[in-house]
Amino acid sequence: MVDLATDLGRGLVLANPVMPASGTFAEGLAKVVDLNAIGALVTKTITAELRGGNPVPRVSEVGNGMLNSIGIPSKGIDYFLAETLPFFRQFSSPLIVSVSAPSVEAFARAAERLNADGIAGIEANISCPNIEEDGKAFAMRPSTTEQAIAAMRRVTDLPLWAKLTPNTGDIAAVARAAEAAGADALVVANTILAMAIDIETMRPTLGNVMGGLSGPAIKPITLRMTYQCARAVSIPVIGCGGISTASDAVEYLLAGAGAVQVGTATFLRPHAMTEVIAGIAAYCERKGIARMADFAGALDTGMREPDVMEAAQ
Amino acid sequence: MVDLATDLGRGLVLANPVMPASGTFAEGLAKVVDLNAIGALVTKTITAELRGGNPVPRVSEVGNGMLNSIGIPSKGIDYFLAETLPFFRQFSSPLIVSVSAPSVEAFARAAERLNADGIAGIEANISCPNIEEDGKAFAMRPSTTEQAIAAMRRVTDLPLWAKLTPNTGDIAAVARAAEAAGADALVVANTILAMAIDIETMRPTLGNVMGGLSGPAIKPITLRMTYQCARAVSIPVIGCGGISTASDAVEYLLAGAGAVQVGTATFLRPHAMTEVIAGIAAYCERKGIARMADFAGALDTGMREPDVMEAAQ
Amino acid sequence: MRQIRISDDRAEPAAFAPTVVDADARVVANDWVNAEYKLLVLDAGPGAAAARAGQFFNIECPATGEDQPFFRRPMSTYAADPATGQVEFLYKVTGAGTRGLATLVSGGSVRILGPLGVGFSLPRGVRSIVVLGRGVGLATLAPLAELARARGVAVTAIVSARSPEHLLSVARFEAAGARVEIVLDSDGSSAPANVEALLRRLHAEGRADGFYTCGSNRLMVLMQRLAAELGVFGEVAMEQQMACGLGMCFCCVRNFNVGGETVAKRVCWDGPVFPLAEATSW
Amino acid sequence: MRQIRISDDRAEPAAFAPTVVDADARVVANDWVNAEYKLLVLDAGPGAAAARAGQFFNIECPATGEDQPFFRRPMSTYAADPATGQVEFLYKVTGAGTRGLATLVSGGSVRILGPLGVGFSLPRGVRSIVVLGRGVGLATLAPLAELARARGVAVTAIVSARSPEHLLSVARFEAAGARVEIVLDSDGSSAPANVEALLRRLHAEGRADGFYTCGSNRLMVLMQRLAAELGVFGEVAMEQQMACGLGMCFCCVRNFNVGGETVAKRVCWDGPVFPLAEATSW
Ligand SMILES: Cc1cc2nc3c(=O)[nH]c(=O)nc-3n(C[C@H](O)[C@H](O)[C@H](O)COP(=O)(O)OP(=O)(O)OC[C@H]3O[C@@H](n4cnc5c(N)ncnc54)[C@H](O)[C@@H]3O)c2cc1C
Ligand SMILES: Cc1cc2nc3c(=O)[nH]c(=O)nc-3n(C[C@H](O)[C@H](O)[C@H](O)COP(=O)(O)OP(=O)(O)OC[C@H]3O[C@@H](n4cnc5c(N)ncnc54)[C@H](O)[C@@H]3O)c2cc1C
Ligand SMILES: Cc1cc2nc3c(=O)[nH]c(=O)nc-3n(C[C@H](O)[C@H](O)[C@H](O)COP(=O)(O)O)c2cc1C
Ligand SMILES: Cc1cc2nc3c(=O)[nH]c(=O)nc-3n(C[C@H](O)[C@H](O)[C@H](O)COP(=O)(O)O)c2cc1C
Ligand code: FES
Ligand code: FES
Repeated sequence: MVDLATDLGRGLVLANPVMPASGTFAEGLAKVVDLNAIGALVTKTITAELRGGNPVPRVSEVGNGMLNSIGIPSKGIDYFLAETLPFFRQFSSPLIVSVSAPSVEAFARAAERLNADGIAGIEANISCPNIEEDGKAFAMRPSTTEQAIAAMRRVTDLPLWAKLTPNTGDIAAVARAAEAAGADALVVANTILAMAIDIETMRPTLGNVMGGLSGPAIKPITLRMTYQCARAVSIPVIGCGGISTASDAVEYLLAGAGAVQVGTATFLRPHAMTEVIAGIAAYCERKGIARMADFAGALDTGMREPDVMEAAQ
Repeated sequence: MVDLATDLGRGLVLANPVMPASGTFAEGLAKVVDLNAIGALVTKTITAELRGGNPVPRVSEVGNGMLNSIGIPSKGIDYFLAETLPFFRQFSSPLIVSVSAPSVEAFARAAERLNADGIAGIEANISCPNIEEDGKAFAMRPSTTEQAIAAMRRVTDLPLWAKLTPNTGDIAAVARAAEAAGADALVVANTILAMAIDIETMRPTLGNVMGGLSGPAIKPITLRMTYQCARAVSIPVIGCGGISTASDAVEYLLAGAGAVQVGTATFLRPHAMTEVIAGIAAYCERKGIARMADFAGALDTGMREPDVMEAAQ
Repeated sequence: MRQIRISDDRAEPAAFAPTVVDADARVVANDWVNAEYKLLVLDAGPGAAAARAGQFFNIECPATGEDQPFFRRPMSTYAADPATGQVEFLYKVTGAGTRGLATLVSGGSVRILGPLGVGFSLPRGVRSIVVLGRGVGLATLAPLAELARARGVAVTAIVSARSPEHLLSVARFEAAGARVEIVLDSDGSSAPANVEALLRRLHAEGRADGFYTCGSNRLMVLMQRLAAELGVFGEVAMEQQMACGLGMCFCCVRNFNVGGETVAKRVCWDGPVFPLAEATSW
Repeated sequence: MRQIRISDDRAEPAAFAPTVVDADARVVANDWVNAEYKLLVLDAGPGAAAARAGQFFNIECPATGEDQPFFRRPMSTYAADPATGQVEFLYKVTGAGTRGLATLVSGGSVRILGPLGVGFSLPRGVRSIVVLGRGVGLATLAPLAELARARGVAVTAIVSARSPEHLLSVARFEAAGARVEIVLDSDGSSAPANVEALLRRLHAEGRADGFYTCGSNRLMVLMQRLAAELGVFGEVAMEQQMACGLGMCFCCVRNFNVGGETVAKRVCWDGPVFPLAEATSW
């Protein structure tokens, strides 16, 4: 029997390394899938205040992936604590609450309010605009990442994860900043800013013009970022981006991830997460991997240090 | 009859807006395709000095795209001028020489040497490492982009294009820096740093561990960057990334590109460029677009300013 | 530090019983019913066949050489029989997804998810209803006629179409005991004024204490106005582009007018059937 | 400012005549020849059928539900007849690309690019050759036997295989007038020492003034050593992963030993046939 338990720091040990990506999971999945079988449950990002979302169309299909500009519609933390949290307390899987805010201060206030029973951890969605820094997303720069995470760290003892954005030039530097600020784990990564145009109507396919690309198309990019971050920090990295199958998940585990998040794939196959769990177990059996820790160092890069400079001509 | 001629600045007017992406085109294509029908010819990046490439495997397939870590094997500028240039002078299409160098100084020296008959323009591949800046690619930052382009501008009157990298957090800022330094046009963009792992062998699929992602998978990302750059500068932007069909090319033209480069698609369908040219003409006929300039402003973004911040969670 | 529960801790894992089926269904038939529409009959099992009128399924559409539909496509339940386990869908072959669906052959299989969403209601006081639809909207309304019959509620089906060749589901409504009124673009009878007169007449004759519609904004607006004026109960089945179909992605929102306030609701989760009074024009 | 030519300026556009064909070829047959190999016969036209021994084609492999081969796959010309316009390929069904190829049915079509690369040479002084191959390498060597026959050069084909069931192309070599020597793993006759003895004997008998090989590193190394020792002309057909097949992408490089210096060459452009003396072990 393979032991899939994974230690994500600060006492949070998941029974298996698979969980939903924020914004691709909600109460509805409980009608289809046994949520107790999932490593952890991660909510859609919430904000302290009430927020609407973006104009429709909010999604569109592109080759091997999707664009979304859902935005972060939120009914606020009060609503979350009163209505959503009790629903998820039915399940034994730890609940991670994804939270976002427009300023460092507001991030800290939000984190403080999530010190509630039934919340096992906080995922800071810092890929959102920082109104104090000209609207640039916190996670685009090490400095603003550090500020947001440090402010949250001061007010919570819960496991605190920083979810990074791929829309940055040096994700390893951002990862190190999040670690230095006290993050317990990193989630790598959010969606990649993209767009598509309908050449018949001559309009962008999204109401918001641009949106985030997710799904299989981004996997090689977010896998690379996971690898870079895992080498840059010593806290666990949770890989995310284009994972549809157990094989995809294993690539991330070999790249150094301690766990993975499945997003878009759940829209296409609601059982994607349970299939990935079963498939990882089968792979481990076949390869003689007895426990998650055995993935560390299993990747054979052929003695060579990768030549990053040459890589992307 | 649609007039596909496109003005790329400094007197360089192409008969049509389609050309190969650097590194995906060489003499061999002349055996299959009428090169006189292509808007311009762009060489594989050359360097002043002799260089080897990266270890094999140098390419691998991923869903809807490819990874490459060819590197920049080069026989040097002398060889190029003596052997390669005469070959391309057979053709009427203007020849653009892609060039790279490890320092600002070296970029200028290389540009100077390309003031040769039969060379219609220079494409500066600034997605390469700057040895003076810790190996970070020039195009990752506005400052180093500006230095490299300005140094080349001082020594050449040829049309000078800056080819940007998508591996940066703020491509519009880099685009403005290239414009300020005197670039006549921008090429947006190079490949996206990525990786893949063979879970059976537990090795990266590329000998170099990481490589550049190209092909249809990246189109939504590079299209978005083209749109951002076209809004940020007033020099022409040449769109590049995942263009396989005329429809893809038209998306770029609607996003604000004045021309496009076709890369990976030529490996799969050697006639991709000529098919794209014919398809753009057919689209223009159908939509009543009489000349390339009519594409400007044709995109209908629905009056809304795009909310970039919200776009990518 | 807080106590953290992990999955293994649970005392007694109750057997999990899904209420929405995610399964491969066998294709019984997939034939053209006219030049544009196909009828897909699936052997989907009792769970799926428990779908109620107005509920829908999210269907994985096969990729073909030309088309690579990435999302599933939502399709209204055109028929569902718990006795046989069969579920039917009536669809118009339009784009990538439905072109893919059209390639299914009997004996093959297709991945379906459902039943999903909130279906039609037939409140106790409603004794005779009018269903008004056009095109694909009729696929959604047809099962309502059967539900009404089973509850002893009289049905008038106003079936709108471009021309007689484009008529859909007439036999289906007749078999369900509905009185069918046909209105056509080709002879002008589908004009709003005409449909309005028809609805007023039905109401005057006591044959319309429930209004149901789907598939046309113009007809929805008309019915909404009349329902408000005449004090008739009403529901509308809405469409919006969907990805998950399960209330998770928030892509399928529409604005509704709830007591004067504009509220965004998810069509897949809060609907697809909504109170007629709440709908806003699309 | 320099004068810049644009495409419209050219004086008299000479009609363009491609020397490499990029076209849809009609599938004549695609049948299994044993449990692992299929033979693909295409109606490819005279340009393609002008392929010489050792040249190859880059073939677009159909995507299937399971496999989405992104690159084309290079395949040696197994036969090419300018008279009929037919071209044949012998391939082993292994991975995504060849599984896709295996789905082609006669009457269908497939996109091919070729002939590509540099084929085998038969220098004037060479009067009798030995071709030594295994598995898929035999597909590459078979046309050489026919070329040799046409030039009046005698051929001995040493065909290596795991066991008698795995033997390939024996009849083909015999039909081309070659003397066939079979060596097998199953009876130990394919052991290097045995093959070496056989080659030495053929050379001693004056039946080996040209050595040609493909498909096995072990056999290449052996032939290379003997060719050097015995002063025999030799060529080897190499494989390397390819994308463009046209010398454009530089992915297919291998190192060669050119006069003591290590030189990287593109297998698709400088080869796939190289001087045996230059090959380095892979
Ligand atoms: C609740 C619900 C029930 C439906 N029931 C039926 C039905 O019974 N029969 C039927 O033919 N169609 C039905 N539709 C529409 C159906 O889901 C398809 O969207 C439509 O058939 C066109 O899809 P396509 O893939 O062929 O077109 P494409 O052009 O490939 O569609 C592109 C995208 O737009 C979306 N889209 C296109 N048209 C619509 C639409 N009218 N509504 C929502 N999204 C759309 C698609 O889902 C897809 O995401 C229903 C839609 C909803 C929301
Ligand atoms: C010049 C040349 C001629 C060839 N002729 C033949 C032939 O006549 N018959 C035949 O069966 N095969 C031949 N091959 C190998 C063939 O191109 C395929 O690569 C091989 O059949 C496996 O492909 P696949 O798609 O089934 O496997 P996959 O596992 O899907 O291949 C994955 C990738 O690895 C590459 N690859 C795998 N094996 C090889 C190999 N041996 N050589 C080069 N690249 C490889 C593939 O091209 C592809 O890019 C030839 C290769 C070359 C370079
Ligand atoms: C519809 C949609 C909504 C999303 N909403 C959020 C969100 O609210 N917060 C967040 O951190 N990420 C959000 N994401 C990003 C995902 O969590 C994930 O990082 C991304 O989709 C990449 O993973 P995937 O390729 O598996 O989908 C969203 C993604 C999608 C597709
Ligand atoms: C095999 C390969 C080699 C490349 N070599 C170069 C190069 O030498 N210089 C350069 O500027 N870009 C190079 N590129 C990047 C392409 O020019 C292009 O920017 C990129 O592939 C995206 O376009 P595509 O998706 O159409 O291929 C290379 C790309 C590939 C696939
Ligand atoms: S389709 Fe995902 S929330 Fe409605
Ligand atoms: S396959 Fe592209 S250079 Fe050989």
